[in-house]
Amino acid sequence: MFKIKLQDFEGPFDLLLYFIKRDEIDIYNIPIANISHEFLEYINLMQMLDIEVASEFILMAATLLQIKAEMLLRLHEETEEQASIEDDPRLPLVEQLIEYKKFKESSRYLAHRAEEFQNHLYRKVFDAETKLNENEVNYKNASLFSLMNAINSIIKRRNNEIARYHQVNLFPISIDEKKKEIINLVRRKSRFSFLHYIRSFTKIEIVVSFLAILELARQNELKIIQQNYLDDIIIMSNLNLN
Amino acid sequence: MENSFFKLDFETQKAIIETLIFVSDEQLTDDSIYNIIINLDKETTPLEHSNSEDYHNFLTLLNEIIIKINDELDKSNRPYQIIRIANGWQFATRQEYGRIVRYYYKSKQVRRLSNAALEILSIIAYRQPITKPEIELIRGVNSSETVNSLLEKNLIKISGRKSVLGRPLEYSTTDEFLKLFGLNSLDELPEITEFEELVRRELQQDENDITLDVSQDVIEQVEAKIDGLELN
Amino acid sequence: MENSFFKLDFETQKAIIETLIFVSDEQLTDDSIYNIIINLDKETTPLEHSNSEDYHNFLTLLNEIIIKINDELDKSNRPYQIIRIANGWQFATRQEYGRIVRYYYKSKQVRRLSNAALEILSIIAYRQPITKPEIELIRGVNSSETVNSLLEKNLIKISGRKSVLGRPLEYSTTDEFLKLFGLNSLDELPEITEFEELVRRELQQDENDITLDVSQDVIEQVEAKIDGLELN
Repeated sequence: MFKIKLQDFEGPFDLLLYFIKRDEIDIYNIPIANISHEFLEYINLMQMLDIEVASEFILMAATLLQIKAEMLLRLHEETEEQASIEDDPRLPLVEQLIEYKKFKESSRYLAHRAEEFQNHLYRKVFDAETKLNENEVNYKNASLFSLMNAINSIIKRRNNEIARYHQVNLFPISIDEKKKEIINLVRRKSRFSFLHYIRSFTKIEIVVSFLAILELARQNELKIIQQNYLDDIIIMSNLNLN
Repeated sequence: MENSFFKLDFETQKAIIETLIFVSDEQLTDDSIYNIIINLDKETTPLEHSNSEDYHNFLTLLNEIIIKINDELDKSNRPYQIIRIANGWQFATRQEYGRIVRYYYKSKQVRRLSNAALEILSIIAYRQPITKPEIELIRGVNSSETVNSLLEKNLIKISGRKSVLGRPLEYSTTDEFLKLFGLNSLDELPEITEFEELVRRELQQDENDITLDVSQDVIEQVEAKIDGLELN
Repeated sequence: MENSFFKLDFETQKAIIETLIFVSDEQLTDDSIYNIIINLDKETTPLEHSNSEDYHNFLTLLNEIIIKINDELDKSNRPYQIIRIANGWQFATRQEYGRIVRYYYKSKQVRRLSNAALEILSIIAYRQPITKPEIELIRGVNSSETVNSLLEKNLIKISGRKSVLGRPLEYSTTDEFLKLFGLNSLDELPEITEFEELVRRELQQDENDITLDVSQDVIEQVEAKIDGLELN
C-alpha cells in the first residue's frame, strides 16, 4: 500500500479551528451540523488520498456526531425555551478548543522570539587546552550516549543525502519542496489557479502539489478558495490576514 | 572582604571576569562566577554564601564590570558582547553579525522547530512539570514522537514522575530552551491569560446571542449520515 | 575578485572574519574561511583554488584582518586574542590569564568534545584501524583538523599504514579513550546495525549503483491509485 503520513499535519483541533476561523464562526455558537459534515468530508478526502487517518480524527468525528445527537434531543425537549449556556453540549469541546488555541498562540509567540534571537550566536571553540595537562582533563560529554548520538547524527545526515538522491528517480519533487515552490509563487503572484498550475504536471506531482497546498492552508501560510464543489481552486496570499 | 579578588584593581578584576565568561562554553551564573573567584584563593568550596554581605557586594561589582566590558566591546566595534541568558552570562554575537555569518554558513541551517514542537514546548513551558498524557489531552493528538525529539534536542528534560497510577514521567523545560528563545528565566514569558484573551477576542463573534443551529432538514441529513457511517 | 565579500569595506570584512572564528566549533583554516566566503555567491564548492590569484589575494587580506583584530583586542585590553593553532585560527586567552583559565577548567570540568570530535571518535572506535580518507567518506566532510586535535588529546593514535596506494596512515583509539568513556574494552561498545549498514554502503566502492528501494510493482500501484483518483 501507498500510505502517506503527513508530517506535522496536526490534530483534529487544528482542523476544527481552521473551519471556525475560515467561516468566521463564533466559537460559542458552532454550527455543529455543518462542521461535522465538513469534518467527515475531510476524513473521506484523507482516505481517498491514502493519507493515514489518525485515530484522533475518528474519535473527534464520533464526538461531533454525539454532540449533534444531544443537540437534536434538546431540540425536541425544549423547543420553546431558550437554551442555557451551561448545559450546551458543545461547551466541553469549545473549552478544549480554546485551551488548545491558547497554547497555539503562545507557540507562535515563541517562534517569533526564536526568530528574533537566532542571530545571537555563541562562541564555540576556545584554546585553553594547550595550557593544560591533558591527563587532568575530564570531558563532561564523554559518555557512551554522546558517542551514540554522534553516530546517529552521521547516519541521519548521510541518509538525508542519499534519500535526496533516491527521490530524484521516483518523485521529482517532495511535499516540502513543493511547499516552498508554492509559497514563492504566492508571494510573486499573490493568487493563482490550481488547474492552471498543474496543467503540465505528472499525476504524482499533482497529488504532491495538492497535499502541499492543503498543508500550507492548514498552517495559515495561504488561503484557498473554491466557489463550488469541483470548481477550480484559487490559491491566494494570506498576508492580509496577519 | 578577605578575599584577595576584592583587593585587586578594577582592570584586573575585569580581565578575570571577562576571561571566565569568554572561556566558558555555557552561560555562567552569578553563583558559579562567585564560587570560582572565592576558590581562586582557597581550596575549599564555599557554600551558603548567597546571603552573605560579600556575595551581595560581589553582585554589585560583577554588574558594574559587565557593563564596563560591554561598553568597551561596543566602543572597539567587536561583533560580540556579553548577554544575560538563562540566568547567566555568556558571550554571543551581536544580532547584525550573527545574521551575516548565518548567511555565510549556508550548510549550517538553524534548526527550525515544527509547529507541533513549538506547541508542545509552550504547553510544557507554562504547565511544567507535565506528563505526556496531559500534553496530549490539550493538543488532542498523539505527541510521543515530538516529545522524544525535544528530549533529544535537550529543549526539555524528564524532571520526575507524577504520583498517580502508572507513575508517568513528568517533563520540564531546560536552560537550552531558555537560550533558544532568548529568555533569562521562565518569568519573562507573557502570562498565558494574555493569549487566552487574544483567542476569545478572535474566536468569539457575539457573546450574547447563543442559539441552537439544528433545523429539521439538517436533522434528516444527519440521520442519513449516521446511517451511512455505520455501514463503513 | 568577483566575490562580493571583497567589495565590502574593511570594517565589515573584519567583523565577519572575527564572527566566523568566534562561532566556529573547530579551529578555522584559511581554506575553510575562504570556502565559507566564496560560497556566499556561488552554489558550488570551489576546488583546486589554492593556486588561484583570488585565493592568494584572500590570504593577504585575511592576514591583514587578523593582525588588525589582534591589535584592537590588545589596545582595548581584552584578555584574549586570535592565535594560529593546528593550521587554523581560533580564540585563546593571553598567557597571563592562563592560571584563571586552568583553575576554571579544573573546578568546573566543563570541557566538551566538539560534535565533530565525537563523530570521528565513534567512527574510529567502531571501524579501527581506519584511514582519514575512509573517515571522511563516512562523515562526508573534511576531518583533518579534528583528527589532529584528537591525536593531540591522546584519544586516538596512529596504529599503522594501510597497504593500498599511497599507504595512508591508519588510526585507532587509545587507552585514554577507553578510560574517558568508562569502557574496559572496545567489546563493550553497543552494537549499531544501522551504522554498519551505512559504513558498508559508503566503503564498498564497487557498488556504485544505488538501487531504488521502490520496486516496479509499487510504482504501478501508485499509478493505479492516481488513476482511480481522477475518476472521482
